[in-house]
Amino acid sequence: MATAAAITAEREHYLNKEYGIRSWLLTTDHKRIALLYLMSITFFFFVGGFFALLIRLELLTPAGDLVQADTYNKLFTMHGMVMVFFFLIPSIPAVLGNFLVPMMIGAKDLAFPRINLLSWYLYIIAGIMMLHCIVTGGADTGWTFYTPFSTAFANTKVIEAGLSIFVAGFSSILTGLNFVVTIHRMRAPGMTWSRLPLFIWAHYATSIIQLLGTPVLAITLVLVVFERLFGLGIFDPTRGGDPLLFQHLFWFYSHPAVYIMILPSMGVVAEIVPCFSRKRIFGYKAVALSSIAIAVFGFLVWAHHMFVAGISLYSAMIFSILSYLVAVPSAIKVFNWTATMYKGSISFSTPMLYAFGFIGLFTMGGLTGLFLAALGIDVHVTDTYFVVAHFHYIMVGGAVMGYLGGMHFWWPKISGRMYPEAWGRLAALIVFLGFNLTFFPQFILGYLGMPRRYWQYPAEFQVLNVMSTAGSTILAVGYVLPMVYFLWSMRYGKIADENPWGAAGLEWKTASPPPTFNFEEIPEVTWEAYNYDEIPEPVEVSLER
Amino acid sequence: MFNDLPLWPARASTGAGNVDALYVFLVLLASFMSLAIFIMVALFAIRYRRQRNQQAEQIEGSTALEITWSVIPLGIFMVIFAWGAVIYFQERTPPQGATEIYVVAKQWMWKIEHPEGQREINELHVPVGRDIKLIMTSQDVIHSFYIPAFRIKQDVLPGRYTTEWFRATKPGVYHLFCAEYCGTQHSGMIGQIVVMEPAQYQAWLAGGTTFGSLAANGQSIFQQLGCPTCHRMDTQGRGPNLTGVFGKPIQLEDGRIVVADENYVRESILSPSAKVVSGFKPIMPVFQGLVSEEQLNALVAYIKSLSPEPSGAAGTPSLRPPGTQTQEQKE
Amino acid sequence: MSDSPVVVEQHGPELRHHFVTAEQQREASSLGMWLFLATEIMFFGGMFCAYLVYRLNYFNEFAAGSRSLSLKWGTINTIVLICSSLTVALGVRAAQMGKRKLLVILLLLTIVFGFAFLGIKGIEWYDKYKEHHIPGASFNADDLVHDYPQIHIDQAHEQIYFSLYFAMTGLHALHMIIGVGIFVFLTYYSWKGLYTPEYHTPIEIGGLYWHFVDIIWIYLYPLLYLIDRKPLG
Amino acid sequence: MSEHILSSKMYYGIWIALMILTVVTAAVSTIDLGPFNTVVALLIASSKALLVILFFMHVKYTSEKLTKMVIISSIFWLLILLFLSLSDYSTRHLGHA
Repeated sequence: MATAAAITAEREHYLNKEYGIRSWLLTTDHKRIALLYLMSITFFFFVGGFFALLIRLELLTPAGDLVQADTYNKLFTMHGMVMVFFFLIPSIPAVLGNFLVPMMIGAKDLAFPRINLLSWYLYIIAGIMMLHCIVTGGADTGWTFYTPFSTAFANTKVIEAGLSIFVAGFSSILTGLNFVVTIHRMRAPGMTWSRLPLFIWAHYATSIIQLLGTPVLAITLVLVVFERLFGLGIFDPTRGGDPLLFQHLFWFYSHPAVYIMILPSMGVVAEIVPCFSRKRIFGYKAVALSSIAIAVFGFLVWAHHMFVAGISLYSAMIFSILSYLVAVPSAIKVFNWTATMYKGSISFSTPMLYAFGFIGLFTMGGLTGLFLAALGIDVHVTDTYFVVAHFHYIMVGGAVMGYLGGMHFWWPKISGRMYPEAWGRLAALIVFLGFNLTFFPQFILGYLGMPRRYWQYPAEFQVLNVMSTAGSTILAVGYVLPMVYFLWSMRYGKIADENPWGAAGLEWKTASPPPTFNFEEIPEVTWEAYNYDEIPEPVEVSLER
Repeated sequence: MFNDLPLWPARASTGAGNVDALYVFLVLLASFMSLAIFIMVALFAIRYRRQRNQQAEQIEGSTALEITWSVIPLGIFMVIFAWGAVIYFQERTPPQGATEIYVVAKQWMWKIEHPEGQREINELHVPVGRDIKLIMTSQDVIHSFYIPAFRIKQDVLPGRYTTEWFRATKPGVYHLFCAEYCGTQHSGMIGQIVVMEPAQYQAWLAGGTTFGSLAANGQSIFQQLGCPTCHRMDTQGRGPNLTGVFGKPIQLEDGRIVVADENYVRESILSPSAKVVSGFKPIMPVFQGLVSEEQLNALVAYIKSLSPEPSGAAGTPSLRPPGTQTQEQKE
Repeated sequence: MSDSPVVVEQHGPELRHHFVTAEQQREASSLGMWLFLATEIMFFGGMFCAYLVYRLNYFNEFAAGSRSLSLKWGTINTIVLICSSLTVALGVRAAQMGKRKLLVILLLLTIVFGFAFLGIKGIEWYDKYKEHHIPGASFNADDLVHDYPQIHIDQAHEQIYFSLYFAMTGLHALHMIIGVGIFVFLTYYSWKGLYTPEYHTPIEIGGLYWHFVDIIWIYLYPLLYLIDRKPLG
Repeated sequence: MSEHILSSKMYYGIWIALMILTVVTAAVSTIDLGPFNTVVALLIASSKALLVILFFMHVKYTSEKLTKMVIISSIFWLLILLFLSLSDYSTRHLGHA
């Protein structure tokens, strides 16, 4: 970082304004906090990824021969907890959102910079608790903490894991709160709601979910911890409690949490597609409102995770029909992104490749969601690898693709340097292929009946499992590559100018990297969003390394 | 080739075909939709690529299109919903007169008890062509009784009964999986469903060691626990006469009316004060912790057998004398 | 109030660098607090959901548990909290009018009410402790079975009532403690004269928080104490 | 700006109303109204909450629509949680479990 800054030393920006550990750990600059988040979530991504690889290696053979059953159970538990709460939920909001939300609306910072820093510290405290939990034995409840297993039977570090996620939840709540206030109160003159970038709309919707969903998870985990400590009986059937109540409360948050992960990615794609098609987005209003619709409808569908759990038949029908409601705004988005490309001028830069990947994989993830919302089919495929494949298509195929696309798109703004384009395209391709090889076979495995969370399995499932494991190693390469060349580019990358993509949006109207307060002076917005007819096309990015 | 890589498991119950039909429909629909999207994306990407000096043409959007691609999918979704709901309704509605087999799950095994008294562990023998209703509960955590070949799955909960049913159509040996994560040996909590021709099944029934029929066991437990002292066969007892009660609506003391199903009987044994029958005092002792799940199942089966309803006996229709019960307990 | 540049300049230290006007800053803080209160509603909401489900299923036990609480202390505590809300509201008014001494007195009164509430809550909890009504190994509701022979009580279900009672009042008390802490700070800075008619946002949003905690209690009171107080027939 | 200084009389008035409602709700709970005991208790609690929100928290006097929206949507979300959970609990006894 320091060297990159040294070369562009003539101009002061957020990276070279101050030096030293203190200037980072006590910063209230949203851009620096975004980078703190970037480093921490990258760390947790590789921790979770390491667990994932061990899981896949164990499943290479039908017998449980690599690790013990208990170890395996801890592996998938910690994989889930780390990836969901320490990577996916903070990923785009806390890194790209933190960096970009104020810039995109023409503000100097988020509304509450110190709370922003506090939420990073909460994240770090939670992360340290989680790491401590992992190294001292870990938990084996699955990330879902189902009672009464988690409260009365598991003899692992459930309390510590629960409290860690409780604290991480507050970090997430504070981030969401900061975004909502910022978007409402800090917009530059002329930045009306209908001129907001769709990335902002997506983050607004995400923040609503964080604000209204996360507290329910928090209190539920508190009750689990208390139940474990004092034997309250609230979720304990031997004392008249109902374990399904836990599931209701848990999924009330954890289903919308999926939208916390995917909505920001949709926002990223809605920025990338118009830019590399040189077109205003098709159906701006529909895309913006569909984000809000997803946030609202997302809260009405949680019990579709519980169709075989013992809920009433009638309730299941209600939740099934509501689940289809949430599919509509998702479909609207896909159609609009596709329509945006119509009669555009399309280039195949790395971010656009990720956007293609996102559209494809999200479409498949979404469509397989229709299977799971159909009651009759859900009974057969729920708790099998079909579900595993489905949510990885959404969370990895969707959310992570969007995250990587966004990282490439805004990397020049963040670092002031270009990443190597050829490597970028190669990595995108590897990720796409590796992902499909890893997870597509799991759909078939699931319909064949292989239950999830199985440490050993009948031999007939081996062929598909071997394919999946093979794919996961390719995927791992695809994920390591960007980290390597991003680091490389900080020193050797070509210097990026203010707007290398010829993109619309206020963040491209300030220097790369931006000054500490983002703009030399607060801009006044007089144009509509995605005014690509008014922005000259950039020179096509060459494939030089 | 496709024998090595099948796309679905064996189809061995009456319900499996229905699920597969909807599945195939959805696979076709999903493939069509994904292909449509992929082809559009690819087509636009190639046709309008920048190397061709393509100039972008600004298009605002179209309300008509937005409405079209919201309403049409919604219509299709409603069809899928209805189709899935019908299957689900059938899956969750056991036919009258199904043979009732009790399942008790514990970490990490399945204990199964036939009405005739046969007991099995991690194995379930059933004949072809008979409706089987599983009445399931768990001793510890949540498990899930999953038979892929029948396309059915139901979580098995501690503290209450859940049920599922099937009618096997093809003899063979099929997987039984626990599908809800339940601890260390979750993946070891598997077993076999052995579907037999009726004749073989009879032979199997005759061959095993039996412990007396479930209902008979229940009766002796009923005696041992001293229940008949209050639950007398006439109307003079301090507790309601249990003859013919099962499956009937019952008026409670607080005015509510509940159906005396398996879960009601279970609750009334374990926590008698929860739903007291109108006209009786809450004097029955609590049996929570005093009877095992197996004993509880036997008791439920016994109380069921006191109702002339054909639900207990396997598929034999009986002529029930009308209007002979439900009066006693209302006094 | 006006948001003229004069105000901005006069109160430079309070205006954080990234806001353009003092009004923008004030509205941001206020919206932030309201959003936080929205999350708090959902935080308590999870427990209200559990409460609702079990109250519908185990009404008898809830009724008996509710009777075993002290109506006297519960009502007094409600009144104490309402009084504290009044002092907070008047405190905000004093701040708006720039009456520093009055503000400090009202804030101190609020703190006193807060401690009074917590003290009474402590007495009630101690009574419950003596009655073995605290969920856990020593839980015992034989006395309720004995006291209310008309009500059919299952001890296990009774414990669920008390679990929820302690969880809800405990969480509420935790909010009270945090509230008292905030008000100690506010009192200190008010005494220092930090707050003026132009800048008293902390008093306002601290007040919002206090009123919210009051509202939670306004619901907890009937839900926990008044479930079934009618004469037993 | 929504700074609207209310007269202290107004605050005392609200305070008296809250006190009266508290006493009323405690008194009413000892009278047997059947199922209406709960309804009355909740109605009184809600009117008290409304008084506090509107007057003590100044919502009645704020020109800011957003505050009202935040309050309404958080209550709406709470109702989603309660009602959809109840859609399960209130229909379980209907069989088909």
